[in-house]
Amino acid sequence: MIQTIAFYLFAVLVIASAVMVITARNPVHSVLWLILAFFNAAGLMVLVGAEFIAMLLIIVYVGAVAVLFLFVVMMLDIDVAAMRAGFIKNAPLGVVIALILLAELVLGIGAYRMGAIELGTPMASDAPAMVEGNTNAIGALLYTKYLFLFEAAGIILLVAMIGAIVLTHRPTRAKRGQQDIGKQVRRNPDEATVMKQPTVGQGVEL
Amino acid sequence: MNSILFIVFLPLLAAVVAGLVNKSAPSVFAKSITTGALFISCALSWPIFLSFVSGSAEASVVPVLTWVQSGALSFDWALRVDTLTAVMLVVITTVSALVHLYSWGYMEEDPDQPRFFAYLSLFTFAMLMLVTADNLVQMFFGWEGVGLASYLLIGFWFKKPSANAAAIKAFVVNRVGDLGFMLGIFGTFWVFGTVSIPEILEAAPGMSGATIGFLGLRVHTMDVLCILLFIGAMGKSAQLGLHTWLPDAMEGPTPVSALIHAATMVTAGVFMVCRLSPMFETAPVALGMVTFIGAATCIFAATVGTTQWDIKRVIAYSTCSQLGYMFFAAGVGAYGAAMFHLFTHAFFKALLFLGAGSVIHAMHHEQDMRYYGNLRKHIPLTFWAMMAGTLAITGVGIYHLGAGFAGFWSKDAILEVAYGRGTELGNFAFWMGTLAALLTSFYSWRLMFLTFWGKPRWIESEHIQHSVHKTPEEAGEDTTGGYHPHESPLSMLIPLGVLSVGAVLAGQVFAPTFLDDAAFWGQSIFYNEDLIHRMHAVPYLVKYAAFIVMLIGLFVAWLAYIKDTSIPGKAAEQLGPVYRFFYNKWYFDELYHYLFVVPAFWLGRQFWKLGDIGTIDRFGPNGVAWVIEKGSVGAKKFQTGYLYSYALVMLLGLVAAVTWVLF
Amino acid sequence: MSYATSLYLTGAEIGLSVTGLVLLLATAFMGEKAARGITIAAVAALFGALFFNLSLFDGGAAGVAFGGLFLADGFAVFAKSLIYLATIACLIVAPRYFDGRAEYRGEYPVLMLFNAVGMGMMVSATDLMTLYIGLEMSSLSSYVLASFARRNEKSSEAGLKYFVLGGLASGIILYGVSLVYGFSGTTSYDGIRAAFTADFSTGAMFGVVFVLAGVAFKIAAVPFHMWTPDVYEGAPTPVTAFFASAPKVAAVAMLVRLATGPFGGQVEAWQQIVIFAALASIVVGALGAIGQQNLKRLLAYSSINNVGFILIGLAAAAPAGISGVMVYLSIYVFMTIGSFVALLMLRDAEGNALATFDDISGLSTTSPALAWCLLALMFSLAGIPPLFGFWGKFVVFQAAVQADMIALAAIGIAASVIGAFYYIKFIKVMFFDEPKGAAPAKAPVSHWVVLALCVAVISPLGYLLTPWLGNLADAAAQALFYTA
Amino acid sequence: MIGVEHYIIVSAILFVLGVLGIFLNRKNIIVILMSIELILLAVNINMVAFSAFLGDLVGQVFAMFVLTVAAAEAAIGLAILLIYFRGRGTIAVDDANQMKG
Amino acid sequence: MEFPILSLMLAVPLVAAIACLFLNAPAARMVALFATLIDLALGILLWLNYDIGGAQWQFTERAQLFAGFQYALGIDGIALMLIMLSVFLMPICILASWDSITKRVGEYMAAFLLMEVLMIGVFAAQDLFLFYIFFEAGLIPMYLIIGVWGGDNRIYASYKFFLYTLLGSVLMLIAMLWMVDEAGTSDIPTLMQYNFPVGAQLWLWLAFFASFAVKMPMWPVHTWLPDAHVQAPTAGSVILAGVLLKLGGYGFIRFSLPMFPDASADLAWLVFALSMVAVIYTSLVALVQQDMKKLIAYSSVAHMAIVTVGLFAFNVQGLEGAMMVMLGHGLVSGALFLCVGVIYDRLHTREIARYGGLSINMPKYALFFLLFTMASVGLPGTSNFVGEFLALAGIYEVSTFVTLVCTTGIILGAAYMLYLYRRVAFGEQKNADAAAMTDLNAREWAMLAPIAAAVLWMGVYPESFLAPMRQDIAALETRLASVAPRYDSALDEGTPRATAANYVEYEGHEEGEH
Repeated sequence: MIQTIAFYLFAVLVIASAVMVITARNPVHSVLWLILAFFNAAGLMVLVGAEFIAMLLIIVYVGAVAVLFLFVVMMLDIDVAAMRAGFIKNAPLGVVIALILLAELVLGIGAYRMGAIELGTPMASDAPAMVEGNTNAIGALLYTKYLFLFEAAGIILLVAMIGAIVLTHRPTRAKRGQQDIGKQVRRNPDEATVMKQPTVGQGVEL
Repeated sequence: MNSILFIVFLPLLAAVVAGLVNKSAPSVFAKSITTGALFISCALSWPIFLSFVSGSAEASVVPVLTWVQSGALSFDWALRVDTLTAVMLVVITTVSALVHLYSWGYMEEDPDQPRFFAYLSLFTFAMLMLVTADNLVQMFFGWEGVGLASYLLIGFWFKKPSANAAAIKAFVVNRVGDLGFMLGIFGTFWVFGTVSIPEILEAAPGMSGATIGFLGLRVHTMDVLCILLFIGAMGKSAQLGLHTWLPDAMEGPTPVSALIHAATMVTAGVFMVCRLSPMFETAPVALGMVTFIGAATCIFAATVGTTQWDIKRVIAYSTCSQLGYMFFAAGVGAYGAAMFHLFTHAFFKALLFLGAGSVIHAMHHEQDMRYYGNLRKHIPLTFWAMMAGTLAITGVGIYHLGAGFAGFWSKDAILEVAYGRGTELGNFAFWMGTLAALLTSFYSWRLMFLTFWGKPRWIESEHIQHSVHKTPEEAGEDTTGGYHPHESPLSMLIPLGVLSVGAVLAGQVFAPTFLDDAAFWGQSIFYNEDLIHRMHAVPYLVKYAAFIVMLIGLFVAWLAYIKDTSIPGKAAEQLGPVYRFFYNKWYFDELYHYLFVVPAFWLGRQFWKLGDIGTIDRFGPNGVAWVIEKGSVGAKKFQTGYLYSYALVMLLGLVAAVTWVLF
Repeated sequence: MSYATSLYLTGAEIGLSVTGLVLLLATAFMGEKAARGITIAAVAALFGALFFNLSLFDGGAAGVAFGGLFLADGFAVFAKSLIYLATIACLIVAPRYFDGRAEYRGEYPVLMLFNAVGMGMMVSATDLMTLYIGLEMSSLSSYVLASFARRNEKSSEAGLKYFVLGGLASGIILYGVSLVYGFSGTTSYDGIRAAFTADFSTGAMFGVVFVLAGVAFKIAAVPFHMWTPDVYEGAPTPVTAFFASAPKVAAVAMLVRLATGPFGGQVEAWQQIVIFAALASIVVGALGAIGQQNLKRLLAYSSINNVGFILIGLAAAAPAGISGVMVYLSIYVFMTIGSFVALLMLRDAEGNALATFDDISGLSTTSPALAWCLLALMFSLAGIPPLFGFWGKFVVFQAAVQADMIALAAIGIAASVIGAFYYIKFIKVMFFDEPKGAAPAKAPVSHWVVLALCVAVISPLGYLLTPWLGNLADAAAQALFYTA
Repeated sequence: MIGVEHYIIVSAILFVLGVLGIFLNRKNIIVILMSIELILLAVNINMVAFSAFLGDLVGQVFAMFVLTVAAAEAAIGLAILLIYFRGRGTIAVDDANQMKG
Repeated sequence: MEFPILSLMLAVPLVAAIACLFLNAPAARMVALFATLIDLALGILLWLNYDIGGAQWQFTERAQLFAGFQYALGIDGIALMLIMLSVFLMPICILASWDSITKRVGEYMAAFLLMEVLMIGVFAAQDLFLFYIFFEAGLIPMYLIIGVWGGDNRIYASYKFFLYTLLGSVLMLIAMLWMVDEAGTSDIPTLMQYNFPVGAQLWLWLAFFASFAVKMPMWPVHTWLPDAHVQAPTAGSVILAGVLLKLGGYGFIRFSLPMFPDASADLAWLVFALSMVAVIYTSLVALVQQDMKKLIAYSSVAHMAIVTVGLFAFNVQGLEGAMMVMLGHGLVSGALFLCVGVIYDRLHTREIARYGGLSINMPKYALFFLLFTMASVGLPGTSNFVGEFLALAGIYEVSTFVTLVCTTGIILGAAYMLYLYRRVAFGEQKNADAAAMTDLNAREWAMLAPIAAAVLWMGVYPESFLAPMRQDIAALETRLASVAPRYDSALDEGTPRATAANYVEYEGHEEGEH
């Protein structure tokens, strides 16, 4: 019973915050709503016993991704007031189509037509017992069978890193007022000053 | 008999040599080579003819070359010589040789003489091919060949727009006939399985009861074939309906008119009907048509001939009319008579044309008879030649004396046989023929009187004005304008003389042979012995009918053009509509102009502008291009550049796919 | 299945990854000056991978690696060879493109290498998870590459659009994958195929559709093509050449494997969709291209158009069709790389790209060799014999006809005439029009070499390859249907 | 009792919201990036729910990879957004149409 | 393995074409002329060695290529004649372009030589797909020839030409694929004897028809032709009219008829209907043209309609006639375009009204022009007559109505051709510049004289041309015999009448004596 209540609480909240994400005028608010949505989704996952993923969701998404969003939003210094409000001109059409999709998904996949969903049968070999704890089990799978993909995922992160850097990193260029300490240190009075004896009425050639 | 090869191909050789050498040699070269070739041909032809007359020759075929073999349809180049061919050979080679000679004088001043002589020889070659044809296709070759030569010669003075128009008209109208001819050949081939004339003629009687499908109808086989072939003959022989080209063809030099448009080419139709006579004899309806068209043409052309002023046109309509005689003679079954008239007509009509040419030559290329008059004194030799011709054409002769000019023998025989045939159509033809004989006499004498009698009216002519550099006002009383017509040179007079002899004697000499001698014709035509007997058995009134109407015609002409020259004007006024109807050639040209020429050009323009450009291109390639262009503009607009619309399209696709699989 | 075997089978990927890492270090330490050397090293590595890969094929060592995550069969080898070749070509021409812009950096070849790794995983994937990882590895590096000319507003906009829509597509694929997983109980291809047999639930069907829709985005099939023109136009030209070739091969190969493998039991679920996408791609690609002035954009639409023909082969859902797809892809790679390299060479003396029709009008007089090469390429793209492009269309349509999809073939080939319209416009501009713009500057030898190679392949000489190519493609197709 | 269908529905709604977020938004691109995160979240919920109800851990492993990739995607997305902003000085969706047609 | 003369005929121009691309103008001209002359010589050799009445397919060469497709060449009499036509016209085309093409000569010559390769290839191909490749590839050089060296509106014309014909032929490819799939071979001789299901034949026939009708061109898909002709350079028009149009007819006789006899019989009405319209329609359109080339182009459409009716007559005469029309028209229309080219080179206009009275200053030219005009009109003794006569004779067996309508073409043909000739060669010399034009030079003589000779030869002794084809046509007729249409001109012999029509009985005595 409590599980049901919790489910509906999380479900309603996750949907509500998702709606807010896409409708909030201020992107900062959107990010915050997104964080809320993640939290609630994590809750949903906990409900079915996937605590590792739930935690990961919070750590990675909230801790990293959402913060990154927030950071960028603030860094970009967007003039929120100048943001154009409103929807695109084909919005009603889009909404209708989205709703059709939703209806099809719900009716097609959901159980309301057939009574109960018949999920596939997992292949025996691929389904380690879920007794020893979610985290352990995932770890066991991840570092054995999916090692290859795990490494590949690492490369994806590397690619993302390279990408982010190569795109945003601005090569340092000598700018006005930039110090070159070594040069300053090497400087000595002999080179720095020149003695001249200018005759009257004539300029100095430096 | 291999001389036939020389007869036929010498003119071709001469034509090619003369044509290719053209102006690179003095024109006398071309002239002599072509004329020489023709005289040789002529000299070789007469013995053949005479051997047939004497009955010593047999029909023969000289094969030359394979032409086409396509399945069952095969025809070769071959030269067939039989009586019918022999008759045509002498007519063609003789007239042609004389015309060549005549042209030496007539074309003296023309810069393009080699070309002219080459054309003339080419024509002769084609005509000879036509008459020696052993199969229908070779006949068609000659048929078209003479058409080409005719086209070239009519348009010889190609700077004259009227000459060009006439040339094209001649060719195209002939092509209408050729359409029939070709269809006839096709039909004949599919019925008989051959186009060889002897084989067809042999098999024809067996098909006399056959029926065949034509344009979805079920018709009598031989009738439809013969009618189709006859349409070809109509075109070439300028019969009513397809006659319009012949008068216009007078745009060509006069020797051409004499050779092609009087003596030879236009008689090809008659020749063809005679050649195929056994076939026509199986087709009563077709023969009825031949008779009717012949009779109708005969009277039609004669009516028009009475009103024309151009001397050559009068003779041209006369030709048309005389061809009508030949056709209805053939139509009633007297092929020998038709051929006989063809034979005599060749002499006297060529004579008339050449005589007219001589007059025109003398009158500084003025052709309008209104500006002639009193030429009898100035060009007496021409006058006498013309007189011989006129006597021949009007059929002067006394039955009971057994003497007459050429036309008397042949024309009277035709009228008699038409009467003797005894059918309604035969009678119709007889009456039309008799009436036409009256008119023939009238317009022939009218021509003579206007030209050779009366006062000179020369100064009215622009040609004469040019020559004497005077206007009628300056000339004053002297209606000659000081112009002195000169008799033609010898080269022109010799042919006139020779032909005069022919015009006078041809009938007298050859009548028994052509009309009564079944053995002479042999198998070359359908010889209807009984009909000839009935011809001879007609009442005397019929036999004298032609002579009587000739006298009436002569009298009326004398009355109108010698006695009281105001009569023609008054008559024209009194009979206004009829006169104009005749004068304007029954309005055939106008009718055809508005019926065919104008619509053809109009349709062509409509098809082009509205059809090709306006419809096919517009809705076809250009339309598709337009749709595609609109599509591409649409595709460009669709590609808005906005992220959300791209996403929307993706979603649309997704939803569509989901919906598709769901239902 | 020992790890050693697995490592051996994934040797190309591992080798490329390691090289990538090493080169990354090198570029980090040596800076921009080393970029050219790093490129050469990367090319060498790709060649190594190519040959290693081919050796797998020769040995017939089609084997499963990592417990069913990864398959090195004839099909994968074929596709990867193409991918590596295309990547090599795009790498060779890249440095000179960035010359004078000071934007070329060592990261470029590194990203290309990782991209190649990702693509290799895509085509070798026999598990949805491998597929996803490979796809993302390739996609993410592609996003970066698209916006590599970062000071160029168009480039960054291209990257942005590519990223957002790519992200959406990934989301769609993933959602589909999740459904497939849920309704089959497994992510392995074999398992899915086994599960998707008799009672095929609606949810599973949705999964299939979602996955295919997402993949359609990757191959730029209509209606998931909208990103293509913009991204192709905005991205630096060598990157565009790359996008139009290697990732397309990878995505098509992935699609083919998916469609015939895990979803092979449910042909009727996707066949109609593929047919629609094929025809729509042909028509929309052609229509879109007709209105273009910008050459890159035109080629982008042309690639959409070509995808349509590829999908016709897939729609046949038979070994012959798949073989046709592979042959088409091979020829397409040469045509498309040749075209883009030719575009790369179209630069005036100042280094500005000659990007529009106006710029290249009368090219046949100002630069005849280049114009003739482009002529051959365009006629080949239009599928006019005797150029080799015809062969691609031929095999594809042959497969469709053999599968009794005559209406599809007829409509498809008729629509190809629309496509011919803009290809011949290209030729018209070069050959029939008078020169307006500046003559292109002398192009570097490396470009010429790549172009000449491509033109040689798509010329009638290419037919000499057909026996070899046909056998390879047949073998590749057979591999798919054998495992299935 | 909460069945898998409940989770599926929640995830479907989230997915659709994410999609809506992408194309309804004309304000700024960051929200679009967040919408993508929402879609991935929906996928993850699906994965985890299926995994749990199937009693099969693969789904959770998959979800982990999705998470990883999502993080990488966010990084690259934001990087691209940054350079876009540097070039244009705006992140309004409406302005991102230099290329079209 | 006998000497691969066909391959050699393909190789010579191909090599020369490649060489021309790299040569300067004078050298390219010489190379092109030399190569085409070699090919002509090879062609004559081919003809001389052709064994009339021997095997149906001679000079066969076969090499397996891949996937069941083969490099298969070989000719029968029909192909031989068309190859002869191609190799005969090519040197003339090169000569025609000698002076008039001044820009990018090497590329031009290469395009032409390539054309020659493809034309010979089309006629010699024995493999369905090899045929298609040659057939389709011809678009490329022709597109360039029209587009690069064409007239003012060349872009439109080249597009139209290219896309129209491409659309026509792609559907044929699908049909070919199906056929090969069905019959299991792409070997043309085998396919010619293969009996496709009657139901499928209809579609296959239509697909092939789409291609050949456009190529032919038949009404209403003919509109590309006038544009292409008008804009193409002279030699381009010559090749287009002389050989490329023949591909359609060749296609019908090689594919549609023997491979789909039932469908051909079923759809013959369609061919007849379109052809009848074409004869009347395009002839009338030709009548009102102001542009010489356009006029001749429209006349080509009308002439080609005779070819199609002849082909679908299903009898020997029709088929042989159609072939002869194709050969004759190839020569004559080519020659007419050359005639136009001769004066176009001098005055740079094709407008009829700008000329006039050319007989005066160019008598030799006028003579040639006259000869070709007459040949076009179908005057007996020239090439076109034999063909038209046979074709129309053939169709008479099937339908008198069709014959009647199509035969009107000879009237209309005479009208528009003579009208053209009159306006160009006859009449007054209206324009000083036209009057000042010089007569034919030696090069132009060399172009026109051989064609003139061939035209006359074909008209007088067509046996040379019919004989090689006879056996093949007979084989085709045998193949078609079972489906030949019922004749509307069927004969019912009936009972002959006993007497002649003008039979009279002479009963009495003679009343008069002559």
